[in-house]
Order: sequence, then C-alpha cells, then structure tokens
Amino acid sequence: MAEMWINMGPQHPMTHGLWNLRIKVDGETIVDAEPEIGYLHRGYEKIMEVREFQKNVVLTDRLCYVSSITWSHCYCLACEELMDIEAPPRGQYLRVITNELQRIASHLMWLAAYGPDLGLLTALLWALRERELFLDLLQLITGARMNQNFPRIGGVRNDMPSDFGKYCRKIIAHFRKKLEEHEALFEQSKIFQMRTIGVGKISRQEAVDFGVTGPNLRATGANLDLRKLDPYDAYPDLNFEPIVAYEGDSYARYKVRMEEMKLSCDLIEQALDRIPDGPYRVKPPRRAEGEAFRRTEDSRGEALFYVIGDGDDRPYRVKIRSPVFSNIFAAPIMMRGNKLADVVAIMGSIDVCVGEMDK
Amino acid sequence: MVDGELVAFVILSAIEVASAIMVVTAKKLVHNVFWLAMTLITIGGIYLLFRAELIALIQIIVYAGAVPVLFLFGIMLTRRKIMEEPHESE
Amino acid sequence: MSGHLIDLYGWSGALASFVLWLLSLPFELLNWIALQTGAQKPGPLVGFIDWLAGPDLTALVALIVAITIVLLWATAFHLLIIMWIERKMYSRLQDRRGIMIGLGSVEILRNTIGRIPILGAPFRRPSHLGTGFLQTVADGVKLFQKEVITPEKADKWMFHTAPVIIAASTLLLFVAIPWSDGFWLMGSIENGRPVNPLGILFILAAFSIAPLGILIAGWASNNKYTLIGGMRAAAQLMSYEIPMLLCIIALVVFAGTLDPFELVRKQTAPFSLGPVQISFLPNWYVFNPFLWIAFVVVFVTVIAEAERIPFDIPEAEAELVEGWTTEYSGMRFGIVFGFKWLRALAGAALISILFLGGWSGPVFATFMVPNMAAAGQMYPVPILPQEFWFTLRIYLIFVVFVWIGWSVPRVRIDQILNIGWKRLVPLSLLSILLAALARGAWWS
Amino acid sequence: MAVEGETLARLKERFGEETFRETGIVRDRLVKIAIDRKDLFAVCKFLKEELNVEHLTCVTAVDWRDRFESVYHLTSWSRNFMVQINAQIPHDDPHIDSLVPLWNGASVHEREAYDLMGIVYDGHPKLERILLPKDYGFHPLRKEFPQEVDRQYVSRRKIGGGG
Amino acid sequence: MATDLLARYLPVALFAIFALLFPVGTFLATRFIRRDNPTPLKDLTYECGEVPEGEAMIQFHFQYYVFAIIFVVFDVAAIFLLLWALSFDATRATQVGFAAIVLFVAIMFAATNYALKKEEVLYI
Repeated sequence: MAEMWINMGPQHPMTHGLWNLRIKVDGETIVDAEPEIGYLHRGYEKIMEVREFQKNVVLTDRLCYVSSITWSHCYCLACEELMDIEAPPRGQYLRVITNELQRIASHLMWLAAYGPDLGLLTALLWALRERELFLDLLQLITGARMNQNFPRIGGVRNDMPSDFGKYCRKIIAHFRKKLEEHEALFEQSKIFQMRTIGVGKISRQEAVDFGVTGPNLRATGANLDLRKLDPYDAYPDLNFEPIVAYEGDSYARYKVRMEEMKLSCDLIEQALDRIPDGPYRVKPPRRAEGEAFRRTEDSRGEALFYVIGDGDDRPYRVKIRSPVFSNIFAAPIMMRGNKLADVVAIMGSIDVCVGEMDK
Repeated sequence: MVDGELVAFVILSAIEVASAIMVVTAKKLVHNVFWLAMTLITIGGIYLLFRAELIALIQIIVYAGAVPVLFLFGIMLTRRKIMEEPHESE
Repeated sequence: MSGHLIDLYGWSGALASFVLWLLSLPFELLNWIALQTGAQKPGPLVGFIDWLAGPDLTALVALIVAITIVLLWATAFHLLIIMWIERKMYSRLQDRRGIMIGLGSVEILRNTIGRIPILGAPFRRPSHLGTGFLQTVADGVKLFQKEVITPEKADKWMFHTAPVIIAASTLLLFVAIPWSDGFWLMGSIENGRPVNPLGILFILAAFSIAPLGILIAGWASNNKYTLIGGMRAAAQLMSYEIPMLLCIIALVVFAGTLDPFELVRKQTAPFSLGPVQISFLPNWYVFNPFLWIAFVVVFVTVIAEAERIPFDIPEAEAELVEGWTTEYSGMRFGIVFGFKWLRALAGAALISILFLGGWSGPVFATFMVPNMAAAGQMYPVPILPQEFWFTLRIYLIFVVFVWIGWSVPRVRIDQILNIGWKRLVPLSLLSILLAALARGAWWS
Repeated sequence: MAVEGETLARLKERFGEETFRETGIVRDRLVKIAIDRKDLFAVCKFLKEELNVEHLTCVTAVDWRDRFESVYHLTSWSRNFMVQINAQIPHDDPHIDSLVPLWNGASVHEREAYDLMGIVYDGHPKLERILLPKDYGFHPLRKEFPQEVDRQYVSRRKIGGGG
Repeated sequence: MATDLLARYLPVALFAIFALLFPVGTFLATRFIRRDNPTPLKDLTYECGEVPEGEAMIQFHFQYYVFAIIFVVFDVAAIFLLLWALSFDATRATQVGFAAIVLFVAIMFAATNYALKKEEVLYI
C-alpha cells in the first residue's frame, strides 16, 4: 500500500503558529511524523549579544506572547545569578504573583486552543472570556496586557497597587467557579473522553529520554516540578504539591493543566497573604563576567537561560532553552499508530508556542 | 402533438447510451465510475417511464448511491498504473 | 441624481420597444408571406398560436413559477434564516452577541431612508445594534465576487462537475418535501386529498446521491486533504443512510405508508395506540413508545447526513483544513458549503414529517376566502397557516441541532463508523422488531 | 552538599584527576566540570548509567574565538542535582561526539548547535539544519558572522546633542 | 393511476433541470462579476503553504472498504424489509410470517457482527 507524506503546516489550523508537522500516513493510520520548525526564527540569541543586559528584558518578553512574564523572569534570574545579586523579598513575591497569573493566562490560552482543535469552538470563547480577567489583573499591576516587560534584573519594575490584592482575590474566587463550568464542558462530554483517553500515550521513560518537561512530563506520573526541585524566588516559602497524573495520554495532559490552574490560584492567594513590605528592586551592576544559568518552571516546562558575560555591559552569549523545542520532537512517539484525526488531539494537548520554540 | 413521454424516453436513452459509451472509453477509472453512475441514474428514469416507481427509486438508492461509491473505494485501493496513464515515478 | 434616473428610464423604454420590434419581425414576415401566398394564415402558425394560448403552456408556465417559488422559498428564505439562527444561537452559547451588522450599517440607506423622521428610525441605528440578518447576504455577495481558483493538478472537468452534482441532489430534496396540504410540488390529488405514495423514499434517494459527488470532488482536487476528507465523507454519509432507512421501516410498520401527506394525516388524529386512547394528545409517532429508539436514531443520522458538528469529520477543519472543500473557492465553495445547511433543513423537515406531526397544528380561527376554481364558493383558511407550524417545527429542530453541535467536540472517523454500525444499526434493527412485535404479535 | 560532593568524587575516582580541567560546585546541587572533547562520551555515559542523570536539559555551543565550547546541562531528576559540562573543541576542527545514543533529547539541541554555530556532532543520526533554511550557507552565531550594527544603542545625548 | 404517476414526476423532471441549472447558472454568473488573476503559485495544490510532495491520486490504503461492501448488502436487505413493511398488515400477520422476519433480521444482525469482527481483524 502506498504511504504518503502529508504536510500539516505551516498554514494549517492545527498548528497554532508557524511550524510544519510532516506526517507519514498509511490510509488513516500515522506511520511516522516529523516536526519541521524554524519558520519564525528571529535570531534572538544573536540579537541579545549586542544589547545591554537590562535591555534584553524587552526582547525576552516577546519570546512567547502568551506567557511573556515567565520568560523575562527566567532571564532576569539568570542575569542575577551572573551578577551575584538577589531580588528583595517583596520583589520576589511580586514575581511569584505575576508569574502565576501569567501561568493561568497561558493555560487558559491553551484551553482556548484545545477546544477548537477538537471541534468545540465554544471552549475558545469561554476560555478567552476568563483569560480577559487575568489580563486585566496583569494590566492592573504592570500596565500592559500582552508584553508586560515587568521583571527587572534585581527585582520588578514597580510595586503593585494598593487595592490589587482585593481585586485579585475577587477574580480568583470568580474564576474557581467558572473553571467548574469548563470542566463540565470538557470532562462530562463522552465524546471528549473518547477523543483523548488513551490517545497519544507516552511512557515516563520515553518522556524523560526525549527531554519532555513541564505538564507533559507530569502527566506521565513524574512528580517533577522545578518550583519544588530547584526553588527560586519566594517559592520555597509557599506550600504546594505539584500536580501529577499517571496515564501519559492526552486526557492526563489536559487534566494536569486544569489542576495546575487551581494550584496557581492557591499560590497567588498564599503569596498575597505573605507578601512582605520593603523595597521591590535593587540596582544591578552594569557589567558582569562569568557564566551562569537559571531554569524556571515555565507554563510549558523547563525554561533555561544560560548567560555568559565577558566583562562588557552586553552578554557574550545567551542560550535560550525552550521547553516546547524538546516537547515537540517527542510528538512522533506519541503519534505513531494513532489515527490522523488524533494529531490534533495530541498536538493540542502538548501546548505548542512557536515564538519561544523558534527563538 | 409530440408525445412528451417519447421525448423523455429519447433524451434519457440518448444520455444513457452516451454515458455507457463513455464508461468504456474514458481514460481515468474515476471518470468511468462517474459515467457509470450517470448511466444508472438514467436507467432509473427509464424505469419511471415504465411506471415502475418503486423500482426506479430503489435503482437510484442502490445503484446510483451505493454501487459507484463501492467502486470508487475499490478503485482507490488499486494500483496507480491502472488508474490513469502510466507514470514513471512509481 | 434625478436627471440620471429620468435618463435611464428613457433609455430603457427605447431599448425595450426596439427589442419588442425585433422580436415581432419574424411573425410580421410570416404574416406577410401568408398574405402574399393568398392563404389567410399559414397552418403551423395557427397551431403555434393555439399552443401559446392553450392550457398546456399555461400549466407549464404555472409549474415553472411554482418551482421557482419553491426554490426561492428553500434557498433564499429558509436558508438565510437558518444560517442566521445558527450564527446567533451559537453566539449565545458562547456568551457573545454574534453578527450584528444591520441595515443601518449600509451608508446609502442610512443617509437616505434614515433621514425620514419616524420611518427611518431603524436605519439610523449604529451598526452594532442590528440583528445581523443581512450578514449572510453580505457573505454570499462577497463569495460571488471572489476569484475561482482551479488547482493546476486538479482533474478540471470533474472538479467543476462535482459541486453541480452535490448542489443539484441537495436541491432535489425539496421537490419531495411538502410544506403543507397545499404547498407542494410532487404529488397528485386523489379524492380531494394530495397523495405521493413514495415521497419519503424519494427524499432518501436524493440523500443517497451526494456521497458520490463528494467523493468525486475530493478525488478531483488532487489534494491529500480533499482525498481523505472525501473518502471520510462518503463512508460516513453512506454508513448513516442504513440506520435511517431501517428506522423509517420501523415507522412504516406502524404507519403503513411512505406518503408524507398520509403520514401527517395520521398524526393529526388523537393519540391511539392499540387499546390506549388519549384524546388531548395528537398521534405523533414520537409519543409512540415503540418508536422512541427509531426517533433518536433518525435524529442522530440526520445530524450525520447534514455533516453537523459531532459528526462533521469529513470537513474536520482542525486536521484536514476544510476537508473535501479545501480546494474550492469563490461561489463553488459558497455552494458546497452553504448547501450543507439546506441538507440540515431537509433533514429537519424529514424528522418533523416522520415523527412530529409535520405541518399539523391547532386551528385557532379561520377566515373565508373565495375559491378561485369554483366561482362564488368560499372555503375556510386557518389564521395561522400550516406552513407556519411546519416552519416552526423545522426551526426548533434546527435549534436543537445547533445546541448539540456547539457543545460537544467532534467524533473521530473510526468512532463515527463504529457508532453507526455497532450501535445505530443494531438499535434500528431492534426498533423494527419492536414495532413488528407491537403491531403484529401483540394486538392481533 | 552530599550529592554534589559524591558526584565529583565518583567522577574523579573513575576518570582520574587529569581528565578534568576544572571541577567545582557552583551552588547547591550544581556541579561544574570542564573536560576535553575526547572524554565527553565516556563521562556522559558514566553519568547516565552510574549516577542516574536521566535528563539532558540543553546543549549550548559557545564561540570563544580561539576555541569552541560545547556546554551540556544535565539533570538528574531522581537525585535532584545538575551537572554542567564544558567540553572544549578546537576552532579549526569543530567535531565532537554526539550524545544522541545516550539521550534522544540531545538530538534537537545538537541540531540547533550545528545549525547556528557549525559544530559537527559525530554520530548524530540526522544532523541537518533545524531553524534556518536548508540552503543557508552560514552559521550565524559565530563571532565572525557580522551583526548588522555593532551596538544597538542610541542615547538621548547622541540624538539631541545634549541633555 | 398510470398517467398520474408521470404527472407526478413532471414537476420532478422540471425541478431536476432547474436544480442542475441553479449551480451552473450561479457559477456562470460569477464569471461576469469576479476578476480572475491566476498565477502559477496560486494554482498550486494547497498543502499548507508548502510545495506539495507527491500526488494525492495514488493507491490509497482506505481502511473503510469493508463498510462500503456491508453498506451495499444492507441497502438491498433494507429494501426487502421496506417492501415487507409496506405490505405489513396487522390483521393478517401470522406467527410463521413474523418468525420469518425475526429470522431475517437476526441473520442480518449476525452477519453484520461477523463482518465487523472480520473488519477489525483486517483493519490496518
């Protein structure tokens, strides 16, 4: 029987962004798959070599437009490590709060994209409706909705408004109720279970071998959360347990992300309870020498910035490690043997963001 | 006065004979199936002229709806060289 | 502006009289020849003129007018309304307002009619307060102007033929669907009642042609997505024809006919099921407990036949871009895409005729109108016509379609086929057995 | 402190002091070693099989003008520590062993390093360009690849001539 | 009755002609309004913006062929059942006739199950 290669992308509804998934099918069964990326490569690592440390925060903001704060936060952590400074406690708590807000917004964006993938456009509108609330909160604290440019090397840009905590708690209480509706829309639908349970399975062994991180790894039963394992900022002060699911299929990945949104709500409330007074930013040195890296738990997995300074006020070399870059190349494992229609159910659950993947 | 029934019969049978010839002569197999379907539909029309309404409708349901689709599915499974002109790549 | 109008009238009037004169020339010539040869009028011409004035041609013209009315009624009226219902309804499900472009958004109308003091009020509304009914018209006009791209590698002849097959077979559904006791095309009058003994079978036959067109369209585009989409569509549509046919057989066991008029007539009577008689309930087959399974199965199959969301895998925009319609553009896309709603409309009408009492409805009051056929006689007409009740049912069924469609994800194709063959077919066979048992073994 | 010290000790015990140009504990749960390129595969195999380093976080290529460096960040999930390996590569012969036989996840990172820096990873099953077009002739992250402007920095003083 | 049948189908024949002319006429009518500007790139087969590799008109492993065969069989069987149902008369229904139909339906049911089981084996 003739097997044929099908291009899914770059102009395809399944690819949320510009990338290409080449699929080899035998009839409707997937024999092999091969991601092809680079359509959005902007040369971040080269550009960052000619800009000063502090100015690169603006660039790292634009790595992923749905979770910009987590990226610039990771870069700031790496630079702080390089310069041997530390953000003051209030700054650290503010970072945690904005990070978690951004994580919820990012997961909601994923949920919004996952619905239409499976043919449920209603989920898109509902999830975007809820995402607006968190964008409003981020706007309240940072002044912008999309590229917030909020973390700074040595802290954060500004303090939070005095009534921020009140609004935050109100919106989180509202969101918790709405999230139940979302779960009803998805999980109580037999068709959704038919489409996702047992689809796109990946074992824990393979996931670790292919460098899969984040919710996709935790869906295979690995209790690996960098907020717990390699804590940064104020995370050691907060009480939480990482979310784990055991099946390793699309449904488990969905479940982990849904539970993580609830966890993020908890974390925000804890951080609001414990946030200390004091300065929120220290002045960093202009120049730095040496090498340093920090990794954070991005909303999609393990984000890492490796920064080398040669004594100038610009980094000598910056390396960005995007979780999606590794996750997406594990997709062929999940796909083999599934049906053509499962491609969307699998790729949607991996949560691809092309901006950070192509750098 | 021209008999409308005769006109209908002549038109239908003309289409039928023409499609039947096309079934045999068309180059691509999918075209053949299309013309076969046309032939079968017009045969349904001729049944109707014989006042066999049920047979005509069953002809359309079974022969025009089901059989060509079965044939097409079968053709998709065939080797490429039968399907159209020889192609050197495979 | 006004000068232009008058000028236009002058031109058109002159043109019209010129054309009429040109048309009359051959007859003048024939007349002249006839006068020259001495005869009063040439023989063939007499027959022609008689035929022109005779009852045959009048009947033909009347039929063409009727067909045009039915076509416009289905495509222009109902298609636009159900598209509007769908778009508004799913917008409500998604917590938004949906299409809202109104007449006031048309600048010319706002500037002309909108200036009239009281009458023009609706045209002065801002564009975000309209009902959005004209949005579908605007979409149609836009598609009308779009370029038609024919892929180079496509089988051109088949590529352009396939949408014609699909559109024609879809339109052909409407010749057999009666809209009331008086508003129908296919049928004849016996004993003062309309009959069409095999009407439902004709609708099924028209439904069964579309898979062929879809398969050919998918193949002819020579595109991988269309090929797979076309095959899926064909497999799905024909798989769901069988349960539909079987469930209609179960219904026929009770009704004993495939005549839509007869079916509706039977459902107008008070409910009676063997020994059970309920006077206030109409005898709709949906109330018959032995046909509940059949009703559900027919409902599901109609959703699948219309390629609506839980079963819209043939199109499946998430993985197959637009399925078998991927390569179509311009009005060809508009036709094959828009006619999916027509299939849903026909399916809703079918459900309504089969199970929900068709166009029967309560008669609140009647008024007398003169009978055209017999002068001097009057006959009663209900205030709310039967077409109203039929349309109401169709729209309500369609609303349920929309409701289901926009709150569940899409089913995978092998799951669709499994549902069709492993669930619905056994269920419909069971429903035939139930019906036969109830009718034959139990009461006789 | 236990994990890092133990890791270093076992590495030294297995390969000897002279293999490592530099060893150190940078911070909690982070060990840094610098080695030559010929020892890379053996060290990594030891790390993976004996010391439970399951996860290769990323591979970075650095152009130090006189030499290349391939930097590996390895993570042990089960024992929760990280190893950073700096492997030196001569500038005129940018070849180093591929780690794909050990970690499949290394594949994409090595392809990226090859694409942007031009380091050839021997033994990689499919060493192709990943981010840039296949017919692109340069390795843009090398320092000799010119950046459009040397310094993207225009101060207010330069524009307005003061203040 | 005989003339009535054709009289009933005269509107259908005319309607069929209209139904054929409707899409054809629409397609022709757009020709006067739209502007065609074909370019080689535009006429390329759509493959998500990539240059298509290989052709679509190939031998395609379509896994639902069995369904097409069962469909034809079922179509014919359903027509038989339809004829039975149309002439079903409750007053004259005998137990033998009823048993025959039950047997027929049971055979259909068993045959489908067998075919689908086989299909699951043949699948892929």
